[in-house]
Amino acid sequence: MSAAPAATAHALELDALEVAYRVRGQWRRVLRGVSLQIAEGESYGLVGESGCGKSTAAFAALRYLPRNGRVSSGGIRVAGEDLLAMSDADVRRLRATKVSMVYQNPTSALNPAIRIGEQVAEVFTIQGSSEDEAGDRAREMLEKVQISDPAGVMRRYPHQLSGGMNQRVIIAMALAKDPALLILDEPTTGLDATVESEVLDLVAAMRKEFSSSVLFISHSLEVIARMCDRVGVLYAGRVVEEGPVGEVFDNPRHPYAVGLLRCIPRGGARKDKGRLDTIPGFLPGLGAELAGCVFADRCGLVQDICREKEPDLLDVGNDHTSRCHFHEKAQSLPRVESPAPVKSEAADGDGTPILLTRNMRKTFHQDGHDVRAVEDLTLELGEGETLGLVGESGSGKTTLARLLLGLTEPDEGSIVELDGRQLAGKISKRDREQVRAVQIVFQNPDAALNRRFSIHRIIARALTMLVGTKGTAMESRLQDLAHSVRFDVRLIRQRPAQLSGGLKQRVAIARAFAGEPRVVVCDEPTSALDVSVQAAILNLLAELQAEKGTAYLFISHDLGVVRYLSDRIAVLYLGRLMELGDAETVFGPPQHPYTEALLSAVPQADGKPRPRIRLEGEIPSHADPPSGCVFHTRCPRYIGDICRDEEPELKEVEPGHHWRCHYSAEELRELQQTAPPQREESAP
Amino acid sequence: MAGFIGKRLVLSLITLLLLSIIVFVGSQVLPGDVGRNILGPFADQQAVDALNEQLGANESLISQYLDWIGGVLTLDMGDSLAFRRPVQEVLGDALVNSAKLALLAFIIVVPLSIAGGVYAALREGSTRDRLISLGGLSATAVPDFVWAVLLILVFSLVLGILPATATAPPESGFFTQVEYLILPAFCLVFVLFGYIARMARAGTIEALDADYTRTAVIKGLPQRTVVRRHVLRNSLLPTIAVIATQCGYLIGGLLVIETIFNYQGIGQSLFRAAQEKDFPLLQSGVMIVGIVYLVATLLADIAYSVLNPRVRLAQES
Amino acid sequence: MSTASVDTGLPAPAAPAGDAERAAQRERFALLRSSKTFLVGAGILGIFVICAIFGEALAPDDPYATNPLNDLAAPSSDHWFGTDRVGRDVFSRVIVGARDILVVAPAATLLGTVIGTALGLITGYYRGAVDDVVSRVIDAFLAIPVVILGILAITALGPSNLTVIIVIGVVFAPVIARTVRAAVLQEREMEYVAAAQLRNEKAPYVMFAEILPNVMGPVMVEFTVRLGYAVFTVATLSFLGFGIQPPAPDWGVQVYEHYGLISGGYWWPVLFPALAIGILVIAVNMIADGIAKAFER
Amino acid sequence: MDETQRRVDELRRRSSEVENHLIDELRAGKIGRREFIRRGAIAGTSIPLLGLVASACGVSREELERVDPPQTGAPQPGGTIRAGVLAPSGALDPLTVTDQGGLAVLGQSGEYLVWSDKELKPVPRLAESWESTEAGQVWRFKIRQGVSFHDGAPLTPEDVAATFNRLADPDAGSNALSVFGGVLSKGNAKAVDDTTVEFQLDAPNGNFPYLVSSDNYNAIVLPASYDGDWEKTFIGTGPWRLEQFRPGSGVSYVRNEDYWDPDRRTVADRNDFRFYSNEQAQVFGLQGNEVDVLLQFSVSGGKALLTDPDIRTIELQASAHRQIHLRNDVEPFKDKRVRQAMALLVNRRALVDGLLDTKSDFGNDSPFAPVFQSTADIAQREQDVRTAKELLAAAGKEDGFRVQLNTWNGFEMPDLAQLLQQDVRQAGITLDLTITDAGTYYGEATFGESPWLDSTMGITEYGHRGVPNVLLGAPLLSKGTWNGAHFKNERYDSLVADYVAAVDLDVQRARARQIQELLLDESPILFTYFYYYLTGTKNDVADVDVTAMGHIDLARTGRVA
Repeated sequence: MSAAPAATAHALELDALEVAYRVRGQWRRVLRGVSLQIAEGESYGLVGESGCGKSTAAFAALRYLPRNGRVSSGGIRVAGEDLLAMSDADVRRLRATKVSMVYQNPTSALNPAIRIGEQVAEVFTIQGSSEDEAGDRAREMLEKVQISDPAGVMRRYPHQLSGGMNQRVIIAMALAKDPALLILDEPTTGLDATVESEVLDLVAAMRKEFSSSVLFISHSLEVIARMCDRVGVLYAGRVVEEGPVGEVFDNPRHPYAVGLLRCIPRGGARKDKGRLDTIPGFLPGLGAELAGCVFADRCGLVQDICREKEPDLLDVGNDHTSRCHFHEKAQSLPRVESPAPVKSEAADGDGTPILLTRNMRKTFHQDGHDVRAVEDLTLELGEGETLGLVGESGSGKTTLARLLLGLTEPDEGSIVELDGRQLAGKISKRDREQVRAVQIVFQNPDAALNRRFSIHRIIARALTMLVGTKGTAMESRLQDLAHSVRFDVRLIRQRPAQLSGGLKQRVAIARAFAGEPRVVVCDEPTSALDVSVQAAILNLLAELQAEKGTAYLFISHDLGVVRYLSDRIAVLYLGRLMELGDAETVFGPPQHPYTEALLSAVPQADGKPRPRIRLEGEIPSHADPPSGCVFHTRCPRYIGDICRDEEPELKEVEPGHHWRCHYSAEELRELQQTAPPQREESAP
Repeated sequence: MAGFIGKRLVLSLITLLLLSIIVFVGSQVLPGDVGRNILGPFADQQAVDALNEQLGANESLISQYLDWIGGVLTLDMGDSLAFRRPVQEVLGDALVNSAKLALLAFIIVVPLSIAGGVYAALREGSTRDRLISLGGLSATAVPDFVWAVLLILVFSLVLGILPATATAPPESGFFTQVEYLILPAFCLVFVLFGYIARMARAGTIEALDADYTRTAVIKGLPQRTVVRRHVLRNSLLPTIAVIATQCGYLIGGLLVIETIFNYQGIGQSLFRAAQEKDFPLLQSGVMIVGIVYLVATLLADIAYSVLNPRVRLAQES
Repeated sequence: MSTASVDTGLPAPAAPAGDAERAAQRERFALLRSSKTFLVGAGILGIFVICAIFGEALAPDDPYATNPLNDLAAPSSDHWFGTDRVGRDVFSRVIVGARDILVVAPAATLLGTVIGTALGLITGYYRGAVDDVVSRVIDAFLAIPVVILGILAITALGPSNLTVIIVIGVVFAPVIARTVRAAVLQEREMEYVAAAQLRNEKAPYVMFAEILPNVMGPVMVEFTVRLGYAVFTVATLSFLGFGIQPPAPDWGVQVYEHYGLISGGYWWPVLFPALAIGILVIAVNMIADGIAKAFER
Repeated sequence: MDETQRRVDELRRRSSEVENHLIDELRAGKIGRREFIRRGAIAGTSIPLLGLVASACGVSREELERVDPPQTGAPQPGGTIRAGVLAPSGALDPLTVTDQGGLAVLGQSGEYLVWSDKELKPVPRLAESWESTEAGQVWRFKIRQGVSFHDGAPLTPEDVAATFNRLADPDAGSNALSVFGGVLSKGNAKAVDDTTVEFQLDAPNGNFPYLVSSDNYNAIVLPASYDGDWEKTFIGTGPWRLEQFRPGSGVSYVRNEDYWDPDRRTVADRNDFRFYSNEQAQVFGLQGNEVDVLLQFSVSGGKALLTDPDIRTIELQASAHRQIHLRNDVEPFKDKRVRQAMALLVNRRALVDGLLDTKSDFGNDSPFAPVFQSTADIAQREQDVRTAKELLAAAGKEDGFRVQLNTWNGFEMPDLAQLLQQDVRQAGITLDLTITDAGTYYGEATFGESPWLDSTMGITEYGHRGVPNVLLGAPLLSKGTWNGAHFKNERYDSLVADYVAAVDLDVQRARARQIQELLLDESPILFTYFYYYLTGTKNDVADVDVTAMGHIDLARTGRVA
């Protein structure tokens, strides 16, 4: 048995931890001498982009590396015990009592063939309690994590619950053993903004009650800012900066941290106020050989010493360290992008809509039920304008996009017009001109580009089909397109698998623009990308719009991103348009109660608290939407029977600002500036 | 669940109808006619025509097919032209024989191959894993008649401990019948083992790599419990479907084994019916094999949805 | 069409990613060369291929020359594997016998794979009515015992190697179609298919130019597995007297002609061809296993 | 010896000149004892008397059958005899049975008027005696009294008449139609009194007793009231009664306690027939001690039995053979020199001694097998490659030709085809083999729709027959229905007609010589060998009586102690 744990032992201590993976016969370094301590009750955030090794650190702390991974050197002490020296039985005991984990995608982390109750009770049976005792304690635990009907949930299977509900179950399981260390690996990445904030609130509340220390892993600075006391910034398997959260975010002392903070569209940043800054280059491949400072290749302040000598973790005052020779000059990192705002052509367009829909409706027939995905939607999109489309998942955003593109056929009576001419419901019935005019950029570039084709062939094919050019004329257009999306022509012969996420999305954008489209639908184009690459793509979209006058229908669940790019914003709920107006008017009061709740869920990078509005209950199903105003079952500003009985019209409450609510603009402005919303009684 | 089964039944009926049409069209190709095949080539043409007339083999094949379909609907599959006995009787005995052999092979191979597959998956990459999957796969591909010849050579002729043919003397007890069926059953075991083991192994590996297994391990459960409670339930699902597809082979596809071991199964009845152009017997025989195959796949799908709640509840909601 | 200056925002690519693809390729072949099962399998198959090509030259005697007076002679110095029932040298016949099976089995598997892949693509891509109808026909073919299908076809087309190839090809097509369909159903959901539709690409182009390359993985695995089965089926049809025609020294025919004699102690005319079938099949599987392992990771 | 001499003289006085002629031939050693008894019996003389006369002339009985290893003990009564046969191809119905499994089963519970034994001599069974008048146009059979069917009903001449009228009825679809066609028409069998049945033939036929004997295996005597569903009852008058019929797998019998012939009442209590789907399976069955007797096995299928110490083989000289037809009306076989060359290229010694392990007689390219007594002795044709090449050169085919050979995959025929292929290669002739299943080879069995009758060169299987009449007719006559060689030769047709009509042996033999010489010259069909009928039994089983026709009489069979 290892030495008795010291009284004030750290929950987790990593000491110069080196981890490597064996890929096709060679060992690749993933963690390069990571050291960190998490004191008892402390919440430590580990932030970094994909491939920097943060999940590896988490699993190393549980000694659960995949078969081809190994700890090359360094020490791991969990709750005072030396993890690496332990026997398998001891590791199992540790996992059963001391350490637990919450995973990224909750639904797949639960066994599809076993009921929820059984899986939660299992945590208790391991610690020796009897079957029914475990059952009771499981129900208690589920109540603790604010699950309204624990007995009902226990009988159900994971696929019958929403992502948010499953994550609560996993948190219940994790906290059931009252662990010394709770590890959360990107717990809310896959969830909607509203659900995300609920889960984060739950974790914060639980921490107080269970006094476990927390290792919180995320790629999102806002989430870390909100949840953690101290933070470590990881890049290419090495901690480059560490310190108290406020310190690190307000006074970043490493170029990478500085660059990261500049990439995030926060605090109301907008394209016409100033371009987002980016970090040049790519994230290094898994286990790449990096001499000297790991960030040297992409750092604006790099000097010879950086490439020769690996900087140590230097102390920069009040418990804040940075691994940079020139940490004091970090914040003067030169901008990569010129801060000049992107002047948009939209302003001087003559305002005639190039694309409009009138009472667009779409009903799906599943297992005999009629599911109304989109209901009576009327929208217009002006020349060179960006219309942001927001709403929780399942609100019908993507269906609307597929309807406009002709990938899904709308119901009878739906009208879609392009430049005044009726657009056929099915893509195959549209002529080449109409096909060229409306294109799309998908969310996941890996799936959107045929992985067997070279980049050249992908773009060339789009040019041939949409524009009909061939031979040298096509080649030169291809070169121009590549330049316009800042894609290095020398890589034109590569296949998608060999390119980074950002580069692939640039190819997808080039393909969309091959036919000089009038409208491009962007369906969450940046949510699959890393933060630093995200900014570059947003800037690119903005520049292309400015240059070519293309209108965007921009779909995203990240309101910061939407705010940065959109001129006007439409808010969707259960397939209906709830609010439509200019970006700034929608983002400020008065707002439709649903929009108000949506915005309150968005954490601010600067960590300033904002009155949180929690939406009760689950999103109702499209199959049988609630009567009257569809939002009345969850609306924090529920007036009374009128909301339940009468569906409000989408009316223009202010010039250019419409919403679907019984309140008038003045009433809501006054309400929203004073009284925080609270619900007298829950809807029937 | 009922809707799901109902839909599958209708689809199966359509497949059966297609099956009967394919066999009907196919059998046009066979030379000669029943009368000629019974009386042989040297019989007088007059006698052949008279016999054909008697047996009703002279009617146009379209009307024969319609009669047959009419009969099937009233569960009377007509008489075998060659044996002049109701088809049910001729096929009944053959089906019982085939079922006995198939059952014995089934009881031996299913547990063996699933255990083998799971064992190999748990030691993925080790020599034992390669041995089982490679050995199984090779055994599957070696023709069943090669296994039959080798087994007879060793166990019946050299060692003399097992009979060389499969039909036990009449009225022999259960164990004697099993003793006679051991050799042919093992030919089937060799052929089926690799096929099922490979699927069980793939299913288990997939389940082992799944997130829920990781959750179970990090909960601190010992490996045995993780495998028993979390992995097996999900890994055996694909195996069930594979086992079902083999039922068709187990019942109708054993002509070679039946020939070598002189065993009167469905395979031989169909083979002789095709050669003698005994239309009702051939058609009904293929139908029975078709029904066995479709019922097996239907049962597999039902079992799959019962064991896999996501599929089961999707139907009910 | 001038754009903002190109060079500023553009980082020099760290390492030309192009040769990463070639590096991965080299690594895979290195792995292949190092896997024992693959090498042993390839070695055995190599020997059989040489026998198939130079059969007559390698064989000590003429595999067709009969000598009934010296029939069923036990293995001896001048007849390593003894003689068969009409006095032919079994060793020569086993060597030359490799040719038929090594021509018919791969050809049949190829035919089955081509038809099956086309069927799988069509049923997977179109779904709806087309899928239902074609899938039902496929089910019907799967339900018919292979041997009955074989008899009907061979009686119609007459017994020849070509007929055997067509029969096995047709019998394999439904099985392969089912696997390919499953892969296509998944691939069809990927956005590049929607992107292609948004370029007004015609269905055949989407199926064969866009989706097919992405399902080549399952197709190749199915091909190697089916190849093993093809040897099985060719030998079975020969065994039933429907496959490759005498006097061709096909192994299946040899086993068929002599298996009745083993009870008289004449084991050699059966054992050697039977072992040859078994060894060839195992070799094919070892190669398939090696390839699967190397291309897995 | 004087006693026998006296009996012989007495016999001479009573016998017709035909019978006297036979006795002279026997004395002169021109015919064997067996043939003397057979021909005498046909003329109506009683068998025991003929036996005495023959032994008087000093000719032994055993030359036709060879049993090795020879039998040791005598059979003990009781127990069960298990016999293995190839499964009958269809329903077991006396009218339609054609295959061997079927006829063996018929012969257990059914009985014939006359039993044609292994030496092809007609032994009276249900018919005590018979005689013919008007030179063979009318035949009267005296029906044995005191015989009853298994269901107790007595056997009457009406039953016999009804049986044969049923067989001769074209609408009954009976296989016997090909035997009675042109011989006996429906209705011409009448019961003239309560012990005699009279047959009015369409044309005189010296061999009619054979046509109602066990050689015509469909001719088992059935009750007049027989309604067609024989499998339910296996009704007959035979020594065995049906115990249980297991369709598709076998049938078992018990002793018929009130059988009319005391010394053929069965030795064993039970007899169990077991059906095998193919030759290999029945060989394994006999060696695996599942059965005691195998009705018949071919050398190609049963080689293992020949060398098995505890299995005894009974060899019967027979007339079963393979006909290799060369279509005379199509190139390259239009020219008879080419046909003769083909005949000369075949290595018959390799076939008889190698392929058939000496269990066969040589064929001399004519239906006259050595077993037939009317066969004339003619020099046996041997392989002569040099002459064959000269003939081919003379016919302008010196560098050979290519021809397709069709046959089906039964018994040793594929081997024969491959051996022929090698033999003719010496003269540059290439044979392409097309070996299919029987159904495909025979097709519709009519000209134009049957590879058997249309192919340029084909091998066809012909079963054993007591007399060569059928073999001379259908395959070779100008309008023969089985004439695959398309051989049209008037002289041959007239010679055959004379042969069939001839009752006297010398006349038959003279015609036979002319026919044999003609066929040797024309060589339309190659007859390479006449293989023996082989039966296999366990050593501990004795007195199994088989005939080359495929009948098996297990009445006296039993286990040796």
